[in-house]
Amino acid sequence: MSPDARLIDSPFDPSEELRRFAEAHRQSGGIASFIGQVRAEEGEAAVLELELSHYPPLTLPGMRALATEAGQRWPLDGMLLLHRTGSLSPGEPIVLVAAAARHRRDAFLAADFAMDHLKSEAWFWKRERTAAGWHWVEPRAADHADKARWENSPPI
Amino acid sequence: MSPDARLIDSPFDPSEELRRFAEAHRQSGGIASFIGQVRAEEGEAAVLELELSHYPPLTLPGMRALATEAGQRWPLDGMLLLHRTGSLSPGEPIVLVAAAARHRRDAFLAADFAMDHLKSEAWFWKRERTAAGWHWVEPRAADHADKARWENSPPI
Amino acid sequence: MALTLLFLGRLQDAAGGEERTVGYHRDLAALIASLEPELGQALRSDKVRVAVNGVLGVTVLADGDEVAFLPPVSGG
Amino acid sequence: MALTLLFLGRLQDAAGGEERTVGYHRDLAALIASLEPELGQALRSDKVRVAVNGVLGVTVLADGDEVAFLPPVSGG
Repeated sequence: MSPDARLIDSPFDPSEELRRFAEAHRQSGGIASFIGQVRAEEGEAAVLELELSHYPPLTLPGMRALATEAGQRWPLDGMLLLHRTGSLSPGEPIVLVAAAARHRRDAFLAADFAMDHLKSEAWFWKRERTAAGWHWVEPRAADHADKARWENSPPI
Repeated sequence: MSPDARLIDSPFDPSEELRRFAEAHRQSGGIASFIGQVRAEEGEAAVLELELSHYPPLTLPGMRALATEAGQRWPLDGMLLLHRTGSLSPGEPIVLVAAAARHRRDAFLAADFAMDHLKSEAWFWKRERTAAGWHWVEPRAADHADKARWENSPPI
Repeated sequence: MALTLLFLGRLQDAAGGEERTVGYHRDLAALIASLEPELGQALRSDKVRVAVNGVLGVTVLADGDEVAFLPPVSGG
Repeated sequence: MALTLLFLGRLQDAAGGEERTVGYHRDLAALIASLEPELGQALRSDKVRVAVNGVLGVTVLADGDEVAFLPPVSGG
């Protein structure tokens, strides 16, 4: 399993990426994936712009290490981790994670694991612009609880 | 949440379906999905053809009820359940499940729940043709164990 | 007076076909007892569900009913 | 002799910019102590990680090093 981890600095098409990933893994029974996108909402609290910064010496190596760890935990045929950087508009994709495996549950668990760790361990910082101006997105307690699920008695 | 459940009797493009689903749910933070496909393998045991039969009076109503139940269990913005019928070739998609939600874990859980129930409760029967001829695919014990996860203490 | 029987999944092998027309029986158990012994045994398994005109759990039959025998599923 | 400091995420607000060049200090603690008190306090949080030339956990600095201050992340 050689994972495909990439930072992307302009809009990308997650469905096209998934198409290529599925075509590259025709031997797999299943592909689980997650697309995170900038919520397109109305009203005062709506996000008008999202900015994603990162720390280049650590970010991509950390994503590669995460994909490798997923491949050690579950029998995977492939793993895809794509993450945007820079300025994003409402509706644009932020992240795409996909795992291809012979068995369905391995694919689901690997994608879920990767998302929880991208959220709380990968070297990204988000700030949002709303009508009230810019503010930094702080990590949520739930993000750490989600990651902690994998430590002692991992989900089955 | 009005789910989109469909039976499809000819090859379909899961990535194109996901693109439309994501565009229809721009207000959602995340979309979790699963694509099941006919494994394209080499060798004596390779599947040459897969045939999916169903029982029309129950199959689609059952898929709709499943999507509705997922929407009652988790706050979803949308749910997509597509399932092939008829004759399939290696590499072709069999099933696409996708859940759109404000929060990542709701989307993951709903997609995982829907797949476990499609496997063990939806009215489909598979048979495979290999070099040795046709044989019926029997349900696996793991399929029932996967479904049972949701009954008493559901995954978090 | 007649019934239409549908055999889904691997039951079509036991029945030698997906569909057959048989004489009317008022009762599901009597209908099954009227079939070849091996097929009857396969249909009596508690893993086989029966739908009458698309409805599960019916055991009293009317003339012209469609009776479907549904073995354990394997979709997804 | 100098060090380049990088402030990631919300620390760039505390520092008034993403990057700054300061005089050399051999020791990370001494470097932080040389900064404005409020900024120093923010950097001393045990939630802030430090990377020197891209490596976490280094506390002894060399001339020309790039010292990055990394607050809690919020990706995905």
